Amino acid sequence: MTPSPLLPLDAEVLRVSEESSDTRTLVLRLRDSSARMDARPGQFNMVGLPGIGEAPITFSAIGGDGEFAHTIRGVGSVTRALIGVAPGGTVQVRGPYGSSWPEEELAGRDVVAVAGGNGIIPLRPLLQKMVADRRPDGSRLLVLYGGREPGQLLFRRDLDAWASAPGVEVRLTVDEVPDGWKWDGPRGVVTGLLDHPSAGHPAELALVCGPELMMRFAVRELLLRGMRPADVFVSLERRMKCGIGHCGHCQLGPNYVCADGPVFRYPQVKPYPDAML
Amino acid sequence: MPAAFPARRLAREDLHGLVVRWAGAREVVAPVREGNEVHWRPVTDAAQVDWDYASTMLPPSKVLYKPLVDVARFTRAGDAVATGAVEPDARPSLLLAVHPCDLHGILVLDRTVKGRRFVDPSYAAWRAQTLIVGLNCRHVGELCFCASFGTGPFYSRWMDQGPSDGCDLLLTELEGDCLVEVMSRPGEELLAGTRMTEASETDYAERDRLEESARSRFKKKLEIGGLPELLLRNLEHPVWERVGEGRCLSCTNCTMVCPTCYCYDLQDRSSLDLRETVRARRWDSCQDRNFAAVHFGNFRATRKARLRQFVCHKLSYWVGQHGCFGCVGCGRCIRLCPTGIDLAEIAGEIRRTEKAEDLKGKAEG
Amino acid sequence: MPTRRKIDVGYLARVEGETAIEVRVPAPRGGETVRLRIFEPPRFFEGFLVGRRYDEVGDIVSRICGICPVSHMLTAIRALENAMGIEPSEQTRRLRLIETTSQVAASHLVHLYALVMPDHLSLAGFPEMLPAHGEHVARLLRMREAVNDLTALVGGGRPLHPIGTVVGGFTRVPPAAELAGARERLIAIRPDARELVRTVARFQTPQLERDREFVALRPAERYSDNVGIVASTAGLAVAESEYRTAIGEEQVPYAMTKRATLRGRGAMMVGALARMNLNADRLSAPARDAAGEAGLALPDRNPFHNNLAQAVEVVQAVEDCIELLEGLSPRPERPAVQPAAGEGAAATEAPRGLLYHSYAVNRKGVVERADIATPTVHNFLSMEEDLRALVALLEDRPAAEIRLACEMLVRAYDPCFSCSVH
Amino acid sequence: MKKPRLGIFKYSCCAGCQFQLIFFQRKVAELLGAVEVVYGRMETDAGTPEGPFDLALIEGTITESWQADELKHVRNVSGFLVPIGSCATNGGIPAIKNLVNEREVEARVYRDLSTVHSVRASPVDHYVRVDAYARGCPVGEAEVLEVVSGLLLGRRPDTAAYAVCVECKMRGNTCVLVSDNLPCMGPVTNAGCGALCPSNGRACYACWGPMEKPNAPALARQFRLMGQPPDEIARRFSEFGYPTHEFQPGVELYRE
Ligand SMILES: Cc1cc2nc3c(=O)[nH]c(=O)nc-3n(C[C@H](O)[C@H](O)[C@H](O)COP(=O)(O)OP(=O)(O)OC[C@H]3O[C@@H](n4cnc5c(N)ncnc54)[C@H](O)[C@@H]3O)c2cc1C
Ligand code: SF4
Ligand code: SF4
Ligand code: SF4
Repeated sequence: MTPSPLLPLDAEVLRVSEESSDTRTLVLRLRDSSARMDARPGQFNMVGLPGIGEAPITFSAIGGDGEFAHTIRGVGSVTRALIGVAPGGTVQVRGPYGSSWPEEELAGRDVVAVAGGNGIIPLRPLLQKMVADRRPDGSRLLVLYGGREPGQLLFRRDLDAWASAPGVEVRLTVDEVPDGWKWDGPRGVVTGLLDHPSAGHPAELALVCGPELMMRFAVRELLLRGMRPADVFVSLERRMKCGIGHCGHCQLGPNYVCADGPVFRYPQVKPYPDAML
Repeated sequence: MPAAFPARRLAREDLHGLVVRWAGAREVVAPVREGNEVHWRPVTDAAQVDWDYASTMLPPSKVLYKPLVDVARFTRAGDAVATGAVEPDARPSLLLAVHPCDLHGILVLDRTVKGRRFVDPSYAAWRAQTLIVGLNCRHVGELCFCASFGTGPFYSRWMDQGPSDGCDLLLTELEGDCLVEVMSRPGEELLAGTRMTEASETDYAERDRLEESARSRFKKKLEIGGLPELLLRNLEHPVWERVGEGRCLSCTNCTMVCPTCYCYDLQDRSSLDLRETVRARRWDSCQDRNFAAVHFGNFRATRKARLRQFVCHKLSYWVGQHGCFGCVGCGRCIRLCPTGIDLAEIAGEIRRTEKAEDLKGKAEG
Repeated sequence: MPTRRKIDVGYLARVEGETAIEVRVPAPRGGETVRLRIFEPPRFFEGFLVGRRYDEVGDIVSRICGICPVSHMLTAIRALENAMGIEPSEQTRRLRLIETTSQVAASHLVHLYALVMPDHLSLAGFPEMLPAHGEHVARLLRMREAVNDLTALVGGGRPLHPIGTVVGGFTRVPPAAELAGARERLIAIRPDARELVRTVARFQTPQLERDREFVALRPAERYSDNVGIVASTAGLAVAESEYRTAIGEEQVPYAMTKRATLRGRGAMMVGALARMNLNADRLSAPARDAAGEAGLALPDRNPFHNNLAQAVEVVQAVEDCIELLEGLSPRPERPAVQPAAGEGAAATEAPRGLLYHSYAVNRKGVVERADIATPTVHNFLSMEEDLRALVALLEDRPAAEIRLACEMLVRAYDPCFSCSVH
Repeated sequence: MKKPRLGIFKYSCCAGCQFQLIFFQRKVAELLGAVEVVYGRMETDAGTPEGPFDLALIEGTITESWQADELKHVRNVSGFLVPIGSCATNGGIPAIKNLVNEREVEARVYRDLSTVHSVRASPVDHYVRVDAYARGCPVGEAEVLEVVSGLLLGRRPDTAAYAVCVECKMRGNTCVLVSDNLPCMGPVTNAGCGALCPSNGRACYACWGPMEKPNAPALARQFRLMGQPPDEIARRFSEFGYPTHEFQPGVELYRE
């Protein structure tokens, strides 16, 4: 008999940290020590709770020691329940699923990562790795990240650390600054950062993730600056029930976002309707 | 390639005897007329079978791809939750008198939920436990256009994709008798112990004549050459808006009755003491309003977008996705659409517009 | 000399619908000691049925009442059939009788267990019964499963607002095997029904003998049927088409329910006790046995004993259905209806008693006039008179006791205020 | 775990939904065991309508202004408020009267109208925010269980939000609209009943009320093509859910 691909595994919540008012990071480890969670940056798990359901959640950290993390924004039934689980508790995971960022293509190339809002989450493990590798080839990494307001920018400690690494530049922007917050950085949408003088060099490879409308403008801007469409990668969000290319919810043209994506080369998704890209 | 098993000629009465025998060993499911409709229902003898049916309401592929299937069980005891698998409830069955379009429907469904990296356990189990007896089709319905795809009216390989295990036996009704082509070893076993004569050249000739005659009776046609690209070029054609908003009810009947549609939803149901939870998959449809909704919006909030998804998936995207069309030309989505929306007609309209524009372009240029 | 007292129940619990009981002792000048202030909001069925077509009426009037929907549905359907000159088949009549009889049992069950029994267990309500009186609850659930499933099986799809019961017959008849299965399950609950009678017989109730006319249908032969003569213990006997010559109704200023009276004679009581007083000769042996064992001596004039009569009727209903289901193997029949202009009336026995519907339709079968009188409309005056008698009987007792007794008396009637203010 | 405090409120209706809760549905004991019935006049003498409630279930249409006032109060003292049944979710049968002049309807029933204070019949969400809908006429068993278990689990109830046709196909019924030419309301009606009517050989009459954003005019036009007279089409769209903007276009199209 075929084993069911929809059966989840139990994962223990080791630590929980608050990232913003509605977003928390859960550091997890599979309870079954013989099982492995070998994920690549950009991939995702179906994370869930019995009785509540499952949601696709990307990896925000992938440790070599069997620990992995999911950073989750509570927007609905499943995500709100997940961020309510305390350390010691259990969540259920299936995965890893989907495509990953093009790690093999990064070597020796200048990379720009453009993230909006929670779109920084799937980029984090990759950026972590790229910074740790210190880009020995001298290539540059530019991280552009925008959020609605300063309190919504995730992973500020990481961003600060990355900014001080050689060959890495991090630029942040917010739409608005509520009373009581200090902010000397630029304001406005993240695509505005592409206009910034220090972002002036043409990147060779772009990694884009965020709300789809933001991605649309970012991709346009990058192409206007002369990037080849095939060098632009986007990570898409769609409704997903199974995560394994069966339930059909995530389909975009001939693509299953869960199986062929979520990370796509831009030309793979460009021709199809019902996307904001 | 020579057939692995010889074809036979079988008298009608002997076929009836076979059905009774098969029904003794496994559940035989066949087209049965109920009022104005034909349904797949268990039968115990051949007289219950509607051998002359044109089409059934649900396709036989959806006898195998069940509407509601439990996929996991969770049992809570204190803080601990035990996760349990659900064994598929498949039993030995036999689908009898399946028309070629529907045989292809099963083959297409195989590709989507069985032939990929992950396998749907329930479908795979039913598929494995079910023998299939095909029936070449002599009843060309008003809305049938399988000939356009090569998926009917008689069964043969299609776009290099049809493996020979589309069915185990293939029947053709000849004058009085029946030609039985044996497609597999289980098929051969189904015939064991039956008095039959080996089929002759004349039998084959008669079969070919019947096929020709059926083929010539199709009224409905869909030109498939360049179809996937044609639709991609016309994603903003006015037909989507006109038909989608004007006639589509979002009732999802088109997808529910389509032999190749596979979409499902997952839902958790818990007992009131919260001890037991069952997670089940349930047929879902791209025509449903909430199908493509996420927390920041709905990718297909309009009927126009949803209708376009259905038609373009079947006639365009599917080719890139699974290497074949998602439509086998059975005509069900047209017949069972309460307002008669016709995907072939939509494609035809788009082609006509392009041709007219081409002509206009040529005349002007 | 009793002091001036005001004993009100603001919103009577554990009855169907919304009503208040106002007790003034002695009576205010120009008023009465007791009034049933029925504040259930009117829905105007008789008003908006005008303009609806005959094939919707059953589904619409079913929503007059959530506990006797089948009665409303079938009474309306029969009235429309009378209006349009349609004769249902013998098979349809038999199936309909099973449908109403199973619903009578269901209605009595929910009333006796959920609405009445808590009073006798000194509990506030039905949810409170669950932990301590699991045995009663289990018996209720067993019985209701068998009778509700039967109503659904015959009526179509669900016991509450079934969907297969239409003018002319049924959209689908149940397979013989399922009917046989339902019969087996009724046989299995016979002991439960009998035990219910014993339980109700133990209820302590005031001795309130009331000399009053009881009205019920007198069927041609059975204890109960969907057709019969409107009869009374004082010799009334009119055909359903003549109902309005015998019974009138009037609006009262303090209640949305209209109050029916026997023309020239005054109050009447309808319901289980009335049926039993009139048709005791037709009871089945097990029902007669149960009544005897419970000490129900017929005719009985204590309105509180309506509950005991209901319990005995559960036994009767189970026996009736078992008999009606015996060997039943309905053939498929599709109702074919040709609308025609006309007027028609029908009276049936709902669980709570006599129910009357009458319609005038035009040639397209569209309703032009509707007239509906429910059991609680018939009982309204009787309830008030009984309450007055009860208050007089208990005059010297503490207010709390009088209040509880009044509540219990109203509950004994099993009034349905939603129904009555249709 | 503390049991959620439940309040049950009845407005203009047949009380069938409450009977569903305490009598007809198969999980009566489980349901009453999972909650504390703090207020419910048909169930118990105890308790007051003052609340607070974790869950308030509302049955009935709002047809008098005191009901709207009380409803607003209930909203204020309740965590979750869920209308149960067609009367409360879409106006149901009592809302048929909205089609006709109010006084005219009333005068057909009562001679003295001085004690009648009826207003336009409206569903609960016309007056207050609701957290979910438990549809049906009577309210569906599965709907009730899903609303309560969803609340216990702290998630939004996952009740059916699609056309009756989905369930009809899942049951493998003959489509009475297509095959038998009956004016079936299934394509515009919210599922949950399990396609009861088509399963029993009749056309759905929309007792569960409209689904979200149905294409009522398209179905009404189809009925016309199928030979239904205009007044009959208007009636079909006004039996359940006339006050809703979902079904009004179906009525307006063919109302003389
Ligand atoms: C590949 C991928 C990776 C992702 N990674 C992450 C990640 O790392 N972190 C993260 O936080 N998110 C991530 N997401 C997004 C995340 O999956 C969604 O936020 C999540 O699925 C929402 O599920 P839910 O059950 O919490 O919300 P739902 O309950 O489904 O609700 C979502 C929203 O829709 C509304 N809604 C849904 N259904 C209804 C209805 N019937 N009626 C009314 N309103 C309704 C809700 O109110 C809410 O606003 C990812 C998505 C994808 C596809
Ligand atoms: S069957 Fe017809 S009306 Fe229904 S969703 Fe499909 S195309 Fe639309
Ligand atoms: S019978 Fe009605 S509910 Fe069923 S599929 Fe046809 S139109 Fe839809
Ligand atoms: S099919 Fe329609 S009318 Fe019939 S029960 Fe279901 S929702 Fe009600």
